Amino acid sequence: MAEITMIQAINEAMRQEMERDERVIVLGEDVGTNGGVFRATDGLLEQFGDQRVFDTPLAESGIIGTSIGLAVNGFRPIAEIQFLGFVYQAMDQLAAQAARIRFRSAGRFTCPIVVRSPYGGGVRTPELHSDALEALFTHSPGLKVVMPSNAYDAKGLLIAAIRDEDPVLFLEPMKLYRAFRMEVPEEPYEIPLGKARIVKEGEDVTIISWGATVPLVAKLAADMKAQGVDAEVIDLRCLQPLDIDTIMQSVEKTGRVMIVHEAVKTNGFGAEIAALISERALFSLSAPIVRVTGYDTPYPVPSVEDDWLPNAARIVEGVQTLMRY
Amino acid sequence: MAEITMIQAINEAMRQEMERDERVIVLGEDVGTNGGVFRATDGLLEQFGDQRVFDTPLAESGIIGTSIGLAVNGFRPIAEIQFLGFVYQAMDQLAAQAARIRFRSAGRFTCPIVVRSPYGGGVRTPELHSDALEALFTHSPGLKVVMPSNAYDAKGLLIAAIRDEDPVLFLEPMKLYRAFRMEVPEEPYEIPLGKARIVKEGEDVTIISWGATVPLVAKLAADMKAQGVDAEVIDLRCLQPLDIDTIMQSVEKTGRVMIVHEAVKTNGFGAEIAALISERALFSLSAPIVRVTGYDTPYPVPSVEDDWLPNAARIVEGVQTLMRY
Amino acid sequence: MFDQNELRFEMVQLLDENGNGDEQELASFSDEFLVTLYRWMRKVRVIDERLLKMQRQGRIGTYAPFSGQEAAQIGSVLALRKDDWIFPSYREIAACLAHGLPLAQIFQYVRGRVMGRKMPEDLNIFPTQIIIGAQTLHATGCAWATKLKGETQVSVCYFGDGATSEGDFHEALNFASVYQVPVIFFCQNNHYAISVPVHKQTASRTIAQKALAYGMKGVLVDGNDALAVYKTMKQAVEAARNGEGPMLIEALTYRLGPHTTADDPTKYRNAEEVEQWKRKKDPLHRLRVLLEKRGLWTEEQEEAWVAQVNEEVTEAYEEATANETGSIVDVFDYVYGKPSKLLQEQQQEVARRKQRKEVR
Amino acid sequence: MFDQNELRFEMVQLLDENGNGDEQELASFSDEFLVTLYRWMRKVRVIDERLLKMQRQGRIGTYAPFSGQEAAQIGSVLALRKDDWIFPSYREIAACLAHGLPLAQIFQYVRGRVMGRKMPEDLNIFPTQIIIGAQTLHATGCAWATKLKGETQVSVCYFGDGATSEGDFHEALNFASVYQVPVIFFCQNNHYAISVPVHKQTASRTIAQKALAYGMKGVLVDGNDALAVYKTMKQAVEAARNGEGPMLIEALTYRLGPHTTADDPTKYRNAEEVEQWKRKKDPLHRLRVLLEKRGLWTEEQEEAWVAQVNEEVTEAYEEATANETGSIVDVFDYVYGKPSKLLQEQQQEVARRKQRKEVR
Ligand SMILES: Cc1ncc(C[n+]2csc(CCOP(=O)(O)OP(=O)(O)O)c2C)c(N)n1
Ligand SMILES: Cc1ncc(C[n+]2csc(CCOP(=O)(O)OP(=O)(O)O)c2C)c(N)n1
Ligand SMILES: [Mg+2]
Ligand SMILES: [Mg+2]
Repeated sequence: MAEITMIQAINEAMRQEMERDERVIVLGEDVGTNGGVFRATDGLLEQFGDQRVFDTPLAESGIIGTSIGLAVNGFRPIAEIQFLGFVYQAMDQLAAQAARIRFRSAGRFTCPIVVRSPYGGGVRTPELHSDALEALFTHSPGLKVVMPSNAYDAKGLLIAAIRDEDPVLFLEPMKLYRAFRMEVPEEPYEIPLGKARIVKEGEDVTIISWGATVPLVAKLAADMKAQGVDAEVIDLRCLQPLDIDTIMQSVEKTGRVMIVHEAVKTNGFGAEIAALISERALFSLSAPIVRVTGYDTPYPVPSVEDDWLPNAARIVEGVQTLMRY
Repeated sequence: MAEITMIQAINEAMRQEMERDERVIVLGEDVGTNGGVFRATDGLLEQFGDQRVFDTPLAESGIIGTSIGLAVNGFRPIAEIQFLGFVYQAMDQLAAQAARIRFRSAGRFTCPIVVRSPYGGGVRTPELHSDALEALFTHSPGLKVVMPSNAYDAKGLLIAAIRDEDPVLFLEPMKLYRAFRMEVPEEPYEIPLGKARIVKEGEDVTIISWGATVPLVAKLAADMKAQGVDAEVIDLRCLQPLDIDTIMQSVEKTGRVMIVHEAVKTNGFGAEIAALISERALFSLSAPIVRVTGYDTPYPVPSVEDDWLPNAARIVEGVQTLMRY
Repeated sequence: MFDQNELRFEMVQLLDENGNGDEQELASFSDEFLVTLYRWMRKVRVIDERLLKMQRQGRIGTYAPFSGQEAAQIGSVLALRKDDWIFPSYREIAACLAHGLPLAQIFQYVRGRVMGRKMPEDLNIFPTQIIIGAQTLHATGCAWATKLKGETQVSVCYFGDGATSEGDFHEALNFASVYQVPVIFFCQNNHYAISVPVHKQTASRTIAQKALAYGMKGVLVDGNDALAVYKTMKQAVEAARNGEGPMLIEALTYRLGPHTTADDPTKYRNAEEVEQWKRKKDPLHRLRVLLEKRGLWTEEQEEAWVAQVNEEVTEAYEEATANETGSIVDVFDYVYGKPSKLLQEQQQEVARRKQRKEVR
Repeated sequence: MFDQNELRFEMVQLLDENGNGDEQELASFSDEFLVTLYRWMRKVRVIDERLLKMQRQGRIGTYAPFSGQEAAQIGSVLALRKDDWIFPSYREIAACLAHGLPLAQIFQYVRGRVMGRKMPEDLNIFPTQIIIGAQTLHATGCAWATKLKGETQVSVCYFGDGATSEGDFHEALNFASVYQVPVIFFCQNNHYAISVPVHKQTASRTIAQKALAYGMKGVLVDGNDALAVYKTMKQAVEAARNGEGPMLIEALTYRLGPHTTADDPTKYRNAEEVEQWKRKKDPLHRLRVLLEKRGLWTEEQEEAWVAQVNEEVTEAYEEATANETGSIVDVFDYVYGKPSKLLQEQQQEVARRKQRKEVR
């Protein structure tokens, strides 16, 4: 098995699905000749030609809106929003159109599109290039939301997303694109949407995270083990549909919960998880749920972003707080 | 004191602020000659003329985007988004532009605009006219979010919003526009943004709500009293800034919490409140928090909307569940 | 310098307000076609009037009448092939009917039923769009798909003058022209977007000239002249079908009724203006004059036809309301192909409530 | 029928690639003005090159160079009054400098400092816009305010060829023309939006003709001819100031460097094309030829000026980095006029961490 990066895994998933199914097409800003600003679509134009890979005009609503028409009329578009911060421009087409085509037509039409978009901090981007906006979409019924944290998952989840009959928002933590390599099977495989992954089993505390923050959490959990705290780490992988069973089993076991995400705290997806847990397992909780998240400010400038993002100090402190109960 | 409806109160607030401060202007679709599709801006064009009240082209991003320029250059625009479902079109200008002007410019520029918009169900509107989308904005730092539930509050909150230095989203439950009359002082007054209202004091259970659902909750709480359950009803009035103290005091007292809102459940603002409460008062809770909300589907067609919205049966049942603990 | 004062403005018209026109041009339309065209226009006018009445009686919900725009809608749809796609907004009930939508289905829609927006499987009609301008992009994408598949359907997107101000309109025309896809943007300029007159909507003298921004062709046509609309549309559709790319058509027309049944048009336009359009420029009138001149239509035929359509409406209404199905439980079936566990829980809760008769 | 094949295309040019032009036209520019213009262009070219170098040395963050576009930016800004507003995107550092922004402030920005986007209080420059096209609406609103107040500033909005595809561009031009506000939409068509060439961006032959969609005037100007840019801009600004409404100017130019320092332009354009623009069409070259012809500039002056600017850059960099302030604690001050209780709690938490030296 080859050791590849997450960006390679993403590229491979698209390539293989395009080979398998000629209805799969790719469109977005700079995805063709340039191969994407992160090279996610590198080589696709060469291999599949300009009737399957499209450099679009600079218009996000246009990209998603035309993808809807393409999907309803038989294609399976993979649309790229160059950075997630630009998705605001396409909110209607995503949350009010793509998400509702099946509903609006009472099942006559479906809208199998995948919207890929890099997101997340720590890479010194300009404004609005790092925002984690997943919670806008978990609040938008009709959309699925997938957020991989490593190469293996990225490939299997992206293939599942492409084969899914419903619109999927596929959010890629750009910090992890090339952060590490991993063994990834060469053949195509699917990871079902809605199954979380237990990164590390543990007894004392459950740490729930997804996407960009998972590697940090996993690393800290390993360190904590040495210090006598046995954390269970759950990588949600998919926020919608949500693997509620895996969450609840872990919470019942540990009674202590921390949620870590990059998005701003208020009304982040961490709020929903905390609410679900206290709805379903209030009396299993030994301690108040801790959320370690971005602060309630816009994503700040590069010189201070590392101090804004969930970091080791805050996560460790949060676990210590939980263990004090 | 005159007895007026909520829509009259809103109209009066705008009129009085326009009289007081000539920087206050009104713009939006059909707000001029037509006086607004709900008549919220009735008479303003006649009184203040076409250099203060503008029928704009049909473009929501345009309305909010030009309001930003108007605000930075000295005006205090009140922009109307005709129905909240159309705000998706203006998401970038609201959440990424208006919300961040102060932040981006490190305080050099401020953006004092009020975005008024009717929302909420039960009035048999076409698709996307009833959606309660407040949680998209409570997740957008830099915006304030105000949601009145009656004429008195609407007037005082709208005046405060217009005088505020930051962008305020002012969401008006259209079902309540003319639902009842109330004594409202003729002179202008402000209700500070960020102060909840205790609609009814009670000892047994705390019901937290805002906007469209408050009258129903208040009525049911009164009925329950007769049946021996003494509910405290909190009308948040303002979601951002949030009156966390009033919430926590009530929760500490009752130990039982229900949250009622029209928005879809997942990642609604109810999730944030539930998360905050379980963060801050876990061990004061005698029962799991109950959320009675819209279901996790797009807002449905008129023939079934009443069965989709939070209704009396669900609220009463929720309180019964809470009291069983 | 580009300046609209240097553009040439002309409007396609075959039949003037009094039913006159270039004889040779008119001769190209067969008797049969003219009668079909007129029957459709009269039919949908009757339907519109009935629906308005039913709304006042509380039998249907808020309704957006289209009277005055029959020539634009019927004239354009009759130029299509059965398998062409149309993308309607709320005001295109006439277009939908002419493209094959059963009247009973319309009643499901205007009565706010769960299946009301489900178009029949064999009909290429997109679900009615409420968000102004959003469908322009869907039509473009759909036409793009047709082109990529090497098929020959054309996509026709309906929208109003107000819609041209939305960003989506701009992005759609740009994409359509860059990719040269077979889509026709058919704008019914009925002079108002709710209360806002078109001269407050844009400073461009016509909507049609906006095509120039995209290197697209644009045509202005008398939207109350069904023959002009038909001919222009036919040409545009054939060009698109032949790979010549998209076109923007502006059909100049007028909405005779209110924006919707919730609207009071006296707030923003005066009676004379409406009378002018009703008396002088009615799209049915001029066609009927032509038919009568050709001896193709009489007052008796008119009465019989109106009676027949009225009957149809009554029957369709009865069919639609006889066994109305679709409950709150069903809406959960159409959110995803397979509902999540949490959504299933909600559906089960609702199903229990239905059994307990708490909900319908 | 509206068809772009019937439009007349012309481009304003005063000084050709070799520094020649209509003598009378050229005579209208004073020596002093020409020297100022050239000095600015040379100055910002040096600054751009230094910034690129500093980026490679890791002293500043990702950087979007503007070399090749000096005539468009400097030529247009010099036509403005000091109190006119400008709305820059990330590539308008030259325009900002010429409008009065201190170089030290630029360093704050490119080094990602908390105060980096704070424009000095006396300068009417909007904070740098990252979202493509969004500033077109702010400029329109700002100009609208000017008009309503009866003041005389003009708002100038900078954006690229790619930005013209965004919905906001469309809505902005439409509003501007409907309300006839004093805004100039200044498009630097540098032929690429990152990797996408302008012919894939739009099927319209020019950007300037897009003005016709709004009943606005549009002009195409040689964007590498500073004199043509200056003159065209001067006329547009004066017209706007006199209440004659908005204008769209397309300045045809070329970005000589990468899109940003993160971009590899060899992926999408060939070396010859770049060489053509660098060798033959450089905006500085032709102006220098004119200056030399008039005896206004020598190689010694050039060297002295470059040395002086280099010094300035070094000084500004040192000034900017000497006492860089702004910590994570400060960002909480700029979310609202008065932070909410919950936000204060967060700020206090961060302040404690700062005291503990966990954060900077
Ligand atoms: C995005 C959006 N904004 C506003 C509305 C509210 N609205 C419904 S119809 C309408 C006017 C549309 O005018 P036009 O495009 O001319 O079509 P017409 O109604 O005249 O057929 C408005 C503003 C909407 N439905 N969607
Ligand atoms: C809304 C939005 N979409 C995409 C981007 C990413 N992006 C940054 S610059 C750019 C190209 C802009 O091209 P153009 O408008 O021609 O300006 P230029 O860079 O050539 O000056 C793109 C796609 C963005 N910043 N904002
Ligand atoms: Mg109209
Ligand atoms: Mg460019």
